[in-house]
Amino acid sequence: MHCCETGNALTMVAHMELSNLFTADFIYNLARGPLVWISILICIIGSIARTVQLLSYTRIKTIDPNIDFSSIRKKPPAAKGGGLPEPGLFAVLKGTILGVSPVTILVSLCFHICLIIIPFFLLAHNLLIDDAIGFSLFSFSERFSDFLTIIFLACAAFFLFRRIFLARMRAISTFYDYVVLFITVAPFLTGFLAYYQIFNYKIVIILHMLAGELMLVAIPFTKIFHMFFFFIGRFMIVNQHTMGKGSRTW
Amino acid sequence: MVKGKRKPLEEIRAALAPYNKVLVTGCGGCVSVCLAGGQKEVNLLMDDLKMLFKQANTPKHLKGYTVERQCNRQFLAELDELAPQAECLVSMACGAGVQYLAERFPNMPVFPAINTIAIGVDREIGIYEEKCRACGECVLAYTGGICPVTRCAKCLFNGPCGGTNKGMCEISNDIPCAWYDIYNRLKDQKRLGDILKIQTPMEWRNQTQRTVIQEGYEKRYAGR
Amino acid sequence: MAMSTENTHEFKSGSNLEKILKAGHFAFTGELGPPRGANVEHVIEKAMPLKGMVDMVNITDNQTAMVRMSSWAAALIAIREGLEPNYQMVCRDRNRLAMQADILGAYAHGIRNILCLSGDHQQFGDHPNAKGVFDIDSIQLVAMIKKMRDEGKFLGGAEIDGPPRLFIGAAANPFGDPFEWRVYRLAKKVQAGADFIQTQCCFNMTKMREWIKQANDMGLTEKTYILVGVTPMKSLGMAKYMATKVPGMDVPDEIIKRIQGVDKKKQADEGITIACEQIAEFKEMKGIAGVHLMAIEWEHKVPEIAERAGMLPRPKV
Amino acid sequence: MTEQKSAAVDTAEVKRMLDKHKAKMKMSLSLCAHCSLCAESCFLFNARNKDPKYMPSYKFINSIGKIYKKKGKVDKAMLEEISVNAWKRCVLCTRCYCPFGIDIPDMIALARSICRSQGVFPQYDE
Repeated sequence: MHCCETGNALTMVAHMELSNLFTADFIYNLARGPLVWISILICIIGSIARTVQLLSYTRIKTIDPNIDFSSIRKKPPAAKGGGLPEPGLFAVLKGTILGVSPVTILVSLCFHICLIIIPFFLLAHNLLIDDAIGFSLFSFSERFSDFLTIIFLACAAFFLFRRIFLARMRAISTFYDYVVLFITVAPFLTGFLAYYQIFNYKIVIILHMLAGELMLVAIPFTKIFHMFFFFIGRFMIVNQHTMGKGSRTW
Repeated sequence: MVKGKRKPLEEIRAALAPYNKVLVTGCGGCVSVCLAGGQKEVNLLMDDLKMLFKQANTPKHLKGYTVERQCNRQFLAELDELAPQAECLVSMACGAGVQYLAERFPNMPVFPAINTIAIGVDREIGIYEEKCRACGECVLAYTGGICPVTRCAKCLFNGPCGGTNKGMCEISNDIPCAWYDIYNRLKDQKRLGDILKIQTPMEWRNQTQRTVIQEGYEKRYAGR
Repeated sequence: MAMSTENTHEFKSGSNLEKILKAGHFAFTGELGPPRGANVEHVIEKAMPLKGMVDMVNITDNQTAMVRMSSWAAALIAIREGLEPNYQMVCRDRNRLAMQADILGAYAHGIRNILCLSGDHQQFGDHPNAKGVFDIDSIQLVAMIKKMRDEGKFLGGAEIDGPPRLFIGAAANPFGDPFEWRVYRLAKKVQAGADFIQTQCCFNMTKMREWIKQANDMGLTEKTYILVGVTPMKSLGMAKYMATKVPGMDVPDEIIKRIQGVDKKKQADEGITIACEQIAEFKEMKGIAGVHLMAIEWEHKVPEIAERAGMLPRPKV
Repeated sequence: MTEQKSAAVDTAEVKRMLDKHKAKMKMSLSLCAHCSLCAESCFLFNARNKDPKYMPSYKFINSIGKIYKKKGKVDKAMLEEISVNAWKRCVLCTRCYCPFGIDIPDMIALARSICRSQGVFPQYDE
């Protein structure tokens, strides 16, 4: 079905006259039609390819066969046990990254949750998806989506300020980091402006679509790929801080 | 950290005599800090050996490579390519490093170039002093932070023997008596009560090989 | 060494020394170093002059970390020759398993006294690079034997089939430093279960008096029998050697001066005189239960010293 | 190899070492979000008054990251500079935390190996 739609759009492009090529209408149609499909395809295929590539760099991890686990189980390895009470939840949290940088982690959590759910459950998007494929996900109320977007933008602002004002962030920040942040935030910012019809709606909505498509294309090929790498790096590849039993190694 | 001292050159030379291609592996960890087995010492040892073999008219192909720590599998992996090219390996790591290296290349002869001396401290630049024998059952709490296992020649747990000699150990006038020091330190801290109690026989825990699994990692290795 | 059942209940061990001390007699013990070889004649030769002169003879255990005939073996010869041995055991050469095994064996063969020592460091001896065991220390050894005897249990906790009933001794050195700690170390040994104490060779009477006073004040002399070590100087050379070369030994200048003051031929005699004077004082001193005579390589002089010190005849109990 | 003592850097050798570990290194460098959440997990960072130069990410970006960026074409001075980040600011305790599981110590160890191969390493008796 994708191919079919894309095919039609391309035929449409082919039959257009050159003079029309750079008008707003043309770009609008292009961004609304073929570019959406192209960028989604690039995003999916690119992400799969990069995931496969990443996994191909790793291999199944084997535990050192020379460890005698039976002997370890039989006797206490070091001195006698202390019998301390189990540490409370607060004490456990204190040692984790959530305890060390709670604000950053919570903001980051909100940021990423909003980033994922807003586009999928936005009413306007779902109407378009329904138009295109005759099926759509459930939608949030417009007010709720609006609220989430504000939260998202606030989180993004927090990140931006952090990068600008924190010495430790400045020490490792490059222009690229700002670009990535911009690519991520742009669709939401333009979408927000478009919803409230601030500035020229037509231009803003075109920018919104282009920004969204740019982000989709960017996902597999920029640092934004960390959204996949996170799960591979923390759950599959074994390291000091693996969550669960990592089974692969570099 | 672990303290070591290089073996006599003659001993190393004799061990290498039958081999033509030798890889001298250094360790960037503890033995590097105590100037016994780091990259610099690898270079020195190779220079010395080269000269010896040249003099004896038996030149050999010597290569040196220093890894960050020979007690770590990840760092040892760096030798995977280089090691099989040699006929034998010389390890300038502590005993732990030598064994781990030998375990990684089980078909290769591995010779130690270091005598592992102690777990110790940097008393002065170039002066290292043993401080711990890793007995596995630390008693420092009641001995004023002075280890009777390491410092007392007779490993006494209940006070100085009859041989104390003006605060020195009976085995040498140059060695301070551990218990004399323990007594004085606890006296100053008004904690003599700690050594008035009879300390029951030590439960030695260094008589079998010991392995530690960090609590946080127990789950990861559970069921193996 | 056959005991009646009543006796074994009345006494901890029923050894001659224990009976003498319990009866309130002033004890007099001697010392015998086993030979560096299997020469039994040599042991007998050394044992002969001690017979009837002392209540008990210490059989040293690889003294000064030199290999000698094992202490228990020489002790058995001593029993055969009519002496009561005091089996010395050092912590240097055995771990807790070997110690308990030897204790059982020694008791089975009629040894009734044991002296628990840390032992001279192996570095002094003829095998300086031997691995010193020092699994447990002398105080822990005392406690271990007490547990074996009184609770009938090994150190590890298992029941003993026939516990060894030994009279447990420990050493004390009132002259080692820190001096103020020495009485506390004695207290620890008493607490651990030492029935009797034999001290290091005493030359410094001032320190000895002070130490005994402290022990009396702490009530230790009521809980244990203290036998003071006395060594007669054979010569000026020996006095000087003891003063400078032997760790933990305290030889005051006046002793050296006294020996220096007499003719060379009479130095040995002067040494014995000093020893006898000391013994005379100890006899009167509160808290001292006897004297341990360490006539180093001078066993044949023991009868003369015993006679001159007024120690004869030895009481029969 | 270590026997080399000349002042010039064998860039071909550096390139070879880089290529050997390229996959992991490239992934780690390109996916580091520069989030600085690793900072507090470094005891040296905490001990050095939270100086950003002791941050694990800073150390790995400014050691192996630099060499990688130059595709191995580094000179002695640059390796000396890198050795500060790789040795003096890191003890390779391997306790650092990365939310993405980037193996920072391994990256720094690789930088050290490259420095070592060119005769740049800490002299503990100086």
